[in-house]
Amino acid sequence: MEVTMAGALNTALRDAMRADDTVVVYGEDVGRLGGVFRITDGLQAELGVDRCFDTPVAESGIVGTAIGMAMYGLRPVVEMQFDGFSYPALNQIISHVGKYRNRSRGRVGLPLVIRIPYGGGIGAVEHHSESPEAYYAHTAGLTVVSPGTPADAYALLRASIEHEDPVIFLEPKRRYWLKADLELPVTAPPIGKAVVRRTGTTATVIAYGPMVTTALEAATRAEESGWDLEVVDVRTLSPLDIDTLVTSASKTGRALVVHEAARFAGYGAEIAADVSERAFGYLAAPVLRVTGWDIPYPPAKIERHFLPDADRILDAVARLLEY
Amino acid sequence: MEVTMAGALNTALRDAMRADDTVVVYGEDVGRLGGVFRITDGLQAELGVDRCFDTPVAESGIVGTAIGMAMYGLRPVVEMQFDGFSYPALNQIISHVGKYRNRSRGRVGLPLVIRIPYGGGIGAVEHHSESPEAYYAHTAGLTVVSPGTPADAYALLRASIEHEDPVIFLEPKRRYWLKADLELPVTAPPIGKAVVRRTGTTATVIAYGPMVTTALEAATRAEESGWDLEVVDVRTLSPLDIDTLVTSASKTGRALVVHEAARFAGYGAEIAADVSERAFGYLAAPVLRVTGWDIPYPPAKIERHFLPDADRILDAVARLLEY
Amino acid sequence: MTTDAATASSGTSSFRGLAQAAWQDVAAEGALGPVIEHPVDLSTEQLRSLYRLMALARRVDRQAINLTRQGALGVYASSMGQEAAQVGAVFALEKNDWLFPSYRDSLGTFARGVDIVEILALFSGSWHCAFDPYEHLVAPQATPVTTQALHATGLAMAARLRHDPIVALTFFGDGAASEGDAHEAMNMAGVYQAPVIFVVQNNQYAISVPFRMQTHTSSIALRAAGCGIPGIRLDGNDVLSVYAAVRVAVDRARSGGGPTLIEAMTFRIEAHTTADDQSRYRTEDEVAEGRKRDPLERFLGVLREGGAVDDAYLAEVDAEAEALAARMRDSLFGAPAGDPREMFDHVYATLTPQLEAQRALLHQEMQAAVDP
Amino acid sequence: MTTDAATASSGTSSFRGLAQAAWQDVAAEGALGPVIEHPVDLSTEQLRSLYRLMALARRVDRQAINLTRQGALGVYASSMGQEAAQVGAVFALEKNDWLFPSYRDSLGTFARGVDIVEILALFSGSWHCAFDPYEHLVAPQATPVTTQALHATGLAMAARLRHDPIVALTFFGDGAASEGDAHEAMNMAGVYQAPVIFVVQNNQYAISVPFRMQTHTSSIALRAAGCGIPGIRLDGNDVLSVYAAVRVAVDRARSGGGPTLIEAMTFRIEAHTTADDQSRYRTEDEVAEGRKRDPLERFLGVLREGGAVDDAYLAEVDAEAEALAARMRDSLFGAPAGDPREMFDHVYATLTPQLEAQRALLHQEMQAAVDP
Ligand SMILES: Cc1ncc(C[n+]2csc(CCOP(=O)(O)OP(=O)(O)O)c2C)c(N)n1
Ligand SMILES: Cc1ncc(C[n+]2csc(CCOP(=O)(O)OP(=O)(O)O)c2C)c(N)n1
Ligand SMILES: [Mg+2]
Ligand SMILES: [Mg+2]
Repeated sequence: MEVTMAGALNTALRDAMRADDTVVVYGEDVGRLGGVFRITDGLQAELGVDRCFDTPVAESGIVGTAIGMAMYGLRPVVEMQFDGFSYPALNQIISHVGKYRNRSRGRVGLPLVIRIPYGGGIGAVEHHSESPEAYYAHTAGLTVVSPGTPADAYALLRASIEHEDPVIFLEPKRRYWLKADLELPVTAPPIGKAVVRRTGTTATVIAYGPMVTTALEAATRAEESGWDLEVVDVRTLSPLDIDTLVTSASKTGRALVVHEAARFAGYGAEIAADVSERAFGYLAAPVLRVTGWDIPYPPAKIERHFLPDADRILDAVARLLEY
Repeated sequence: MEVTMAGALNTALRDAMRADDTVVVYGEDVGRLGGVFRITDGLQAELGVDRCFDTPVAESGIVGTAIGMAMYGLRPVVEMQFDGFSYPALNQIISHVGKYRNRSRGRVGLPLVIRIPYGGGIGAVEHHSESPEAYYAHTAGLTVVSPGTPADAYALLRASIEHEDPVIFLEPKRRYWLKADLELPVTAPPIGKAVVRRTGTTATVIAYGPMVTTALEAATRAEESGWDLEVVDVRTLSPLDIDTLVTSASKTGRALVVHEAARFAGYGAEIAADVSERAFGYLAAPVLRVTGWDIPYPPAKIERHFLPDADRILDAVARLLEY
Repeated sequence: MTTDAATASSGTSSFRGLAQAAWQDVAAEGALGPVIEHPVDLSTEQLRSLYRLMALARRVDRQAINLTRQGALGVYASSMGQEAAQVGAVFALEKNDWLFPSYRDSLGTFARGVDIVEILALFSGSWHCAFDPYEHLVAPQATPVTTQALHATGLAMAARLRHDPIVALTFFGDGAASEGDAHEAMNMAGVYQAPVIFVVQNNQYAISVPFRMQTHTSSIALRAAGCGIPGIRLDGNDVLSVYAAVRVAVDRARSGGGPTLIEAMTFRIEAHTTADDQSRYRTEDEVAEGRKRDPLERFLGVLREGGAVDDAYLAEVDAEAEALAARMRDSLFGAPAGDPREMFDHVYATLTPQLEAQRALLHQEMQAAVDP
Repeated sequence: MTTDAATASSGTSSFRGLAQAAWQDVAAEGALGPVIEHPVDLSTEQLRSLYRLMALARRVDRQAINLTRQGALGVYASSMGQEAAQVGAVFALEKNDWLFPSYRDSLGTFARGVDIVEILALFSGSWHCAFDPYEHLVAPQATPVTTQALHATGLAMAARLRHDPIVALTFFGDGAASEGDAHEAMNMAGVYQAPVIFVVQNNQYAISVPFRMQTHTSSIALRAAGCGIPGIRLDGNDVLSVYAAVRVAVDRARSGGGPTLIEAMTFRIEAHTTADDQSRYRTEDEVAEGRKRDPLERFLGVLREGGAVDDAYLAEVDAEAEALAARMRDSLFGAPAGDPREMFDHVYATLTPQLEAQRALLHQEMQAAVDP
């Protein structure tokens, strides 16, 4: 049946809560309203206010209390209403969420999930279209996941909730309405595995989250130019499945990484740097980065000129082929 | 005369406050105590409590109020007591400090400086040895500076205070006692310029902040092995003077970047990725990264096994030469 | 070794010194005083302009909602029902004072004299903040809740350091008051006796979350005591009380008396934004109840009773309101997006080499788009 | 359009409805009640063990300072003068309750039963937290101030959700109370009626910053009213008052009555840490004054008066304290650093391929170091 990414996420939460009564969902407006994107729709009605509840407007408080809940033995799944509003929680995330297991010599793990709708393309006002993945990916102790398809949205969220370590779960909000023909529950490769979405020979396009769709679109259009692109979906930003990326890049000899976030010191730099190092000698061209510009996210009316699209990807492929 | 980096910073603040009465210094314990590292020692006594004052323990409050002060027309220079305690201010820094000029269509610039003693090697407890530069460097709108020498400490801090845009000023705390023979005031290349500290031909070592000293030490030791290393001091992490780095790397054909911060999605990834792209064809080996491990900063007794040292750099040089 | 203490409490020592403790309890009830009446010293002229601003604000708000339905705006956060709180507070400011509004406070920003079309750029998506903050001394409307309270505090601290007799007023909501920044702002304002006024519009909701689930306290104004600053709680739908109380706070701040926290009890009549579906979390009856306390109707009633306005004046205001609404429609409909390349121009005071290069890339992309 | 309002206040409307405002003022004085006496129900046995813990804590603290001077510890944050606040509060907890201490609360952690040598690993730099938090239900001592208050609140929320009759107690300081997290924790605890007790040790200083410069309020306890939770202010150097008040709060929380904020007025006799030079910000006289209110001396005095202890018992405690001090010296002096490779082992539940590779690199470096 047809499932949207939003529907898959909602079902994943419901199934996880039914399967394990230690799973607790909370955040701003996730209860009665079902979340501003309705990802938690119906959970409070079905599982009760003790399992899914609203919070005051206090992100540090939401994440900080989730740490205590996880210490107690629950599996909190909290929502940051938008990417830009996860920043007030950064101190709790960097100073504690990522460090607690290590600090306590392995005795206190924190099985919690922080869900963050992220990225642009929905015509929102400032602070509602941020791509903060680099901040999280650079923070040791965190597991950072971002699904690019409805199936992965379900499978990876279920896996994240069952994960023994804290997961930053980045939901590509502009793809919430992306549809797929699925029967839920669906399984998928585990956290920590990248997946080749399309095999090809001309060049490797590495993407994640919202850009997976864009990369596949570019690959389809590339055929007109006689280019056969391989598309790799990163899925887990940290820990990164570098081997799958290097294997693909070594095979095609050309690779680029695409993301919405600003380029400078962005997540793509890690992929470009590590692939360049490990595939050195197999690369006919440098690893290129196709990204948003090094500026604050622009106003809605001009955001499409910020966001990487198939054209920008294909321009980069053309440059890859000039080497 | 002999000047320590701490002394140079203290003199820079004093000279800036004397030269411009809109410069205001505040933060936790910066007044009567003169700061836990004494960088603000004597400023309150000389310039008065209206020019240098203590704050409550509230980093978001310190940075948030600095924004308002800068809007008013002052030039606040605030101190985050330690790297790990700059995180509560991240929301104000990412959501406002970096975005205000752009948000207001260029009408409201924020000439403020956020001083952060950073990095390890001083035997401190947890949260006092963080290297957060990647978080700041990835944030558009910020200017990120880190001196590696007493002379730069003075000149770059003066330049940062005079800068029209907000500056994250990262002070390598383990080098506070690093000495140099100087007459203050001293001038130096402006913000945005990297500097070649040592010319060489074997390979390029790119460093900043605390690692500049370590890189130079490695270069000296490298002579024993007959290696002639070129050492480039980045000085300004953002905006980065990539040309100077690419020129050096293209010349030597081999380059590595060194920093204390964790490697994964760290600042070194940007340098490695961009140098790999721009110097492609001139590089005999991939750009290597010599960094801290991808773990939370370890306890004091074993921190030396985390921190990059001359040995780790020389191992990497040897690997560079194997290609 | 701690358990025995908790259990057996037998054989308590007979010696008084070993059987006695002492402490002070905090009695919240004690803190909130009775409702006290205060005189208002507005001339008929002023009362009329106060009404005029509220009436224009109401029309502007309705028009913004319509323009959103018609697609001229992407989204809009209505202040319907909060006109008294926003306009009344702003009315107490002097020309050189500063206002730090949030996304909710378009009407307060309008009352400050900022052009409504420029205000709505935030919601049309043409630019984050289109007006010049230095022209009317109004900061960009903040989206991350409560963050602006610290900016207002900082600006007020600066004014005090420079012996400049101005004040800063900031608006935030009952939900925003739960953020740590609210506490840090009020506490620092108290420490430095900064001339800043915190006006909390308690409109009973934070999107879908009702006030009683936002905090366990009966009044946000009580937080003033925790920071050692004056606190006031009032009917935010009574524009004269809002004006008069804010005026007291403004005068106190200006004369070196420091900050004040004012909780204005009001009600958000419309949905949180045009994108919100309030039927999911509150009944029409509840909203209907709220409408009954309409601050504009209420003020108009008193003005009529007091003979401060006549039909001629009201007709004048109506006409002005309609003209304003028409201008909004004309200016915001199909307003062209600005030049996308401008997105690079204000990141730094001077364009960096990186941004210059990226700007050129975007330029190429745009060229390629017109003639592929 | 706003200025005319501010200026000319002539010709005020004569109509009452247009010349009248009304509001409620917050009267901080009203909130803080009088000092009231309460009975304490401790048996002589319990009084003795309370004293014993305080006396041992005092010795442990002094020894830790010495060990720092001698280099066995890198730094230490002394609690000298705060034994009553820390030990008295912990004494009111049951076995299954949780404690969330800060770097300052080594003595409270010790009173909870955690081995002092393991506690001091934090300061010797052998590991961030060496003790098992689940053994005595004590969280690692938090270094970023106030962050632990939210962890305690979350754990208490979880206990309430699971109908588990336990409570969480967290300590933080007068400076820490200025952080936004303090407000978010107390407000959320109120909303969910979480069984958590916030014990603020107001020791008058945040490193060099005196309480009067930390906030403009006379009492942090007043913040309880702002979150709608019970608040208590007491003499933190009177161990019986600390114990009894915390006990009241613990019992209330355990029976579903929600959180309590307790401000324990005390004094930090030593410097902020062994690395701090307090002569830069306070006089010896001030510290001498503080010493006079020594909580241990004071309690001992009452115990003697009440005949609850005799010289034999005191000698016993002294001996135990000396033995403890000796064990600290023996265990902490030249304690070997652990295996550096362990730094990789607890980052994730299972070692990632990346970390395995990096662990191998470190292993090589260490091998090369022993035989280059
Ligand atoms: C820091 C932050 N967190 C979350 C949000 C998302 N958000 C927008 S409005 C809102 C509710 C705010 O309620 P309140 O403060 O009462 O203001 P109101 O909308 O009622 O005027 C929330 C949670 C935000 N804008 N900023
Ligand atoms: C978030 C954070 N900011 C700053 C610091 C640095 N710091 C350590 S102790 C301290 C003062 C805390 O004072 P208080 O809360 O009164 O506790 P006390 O030390 O007096 O027990 C500061 C500012 C910190 N540890 N955490
Ligand atoms: Mg509200
Ligand atoms: Mg203190």
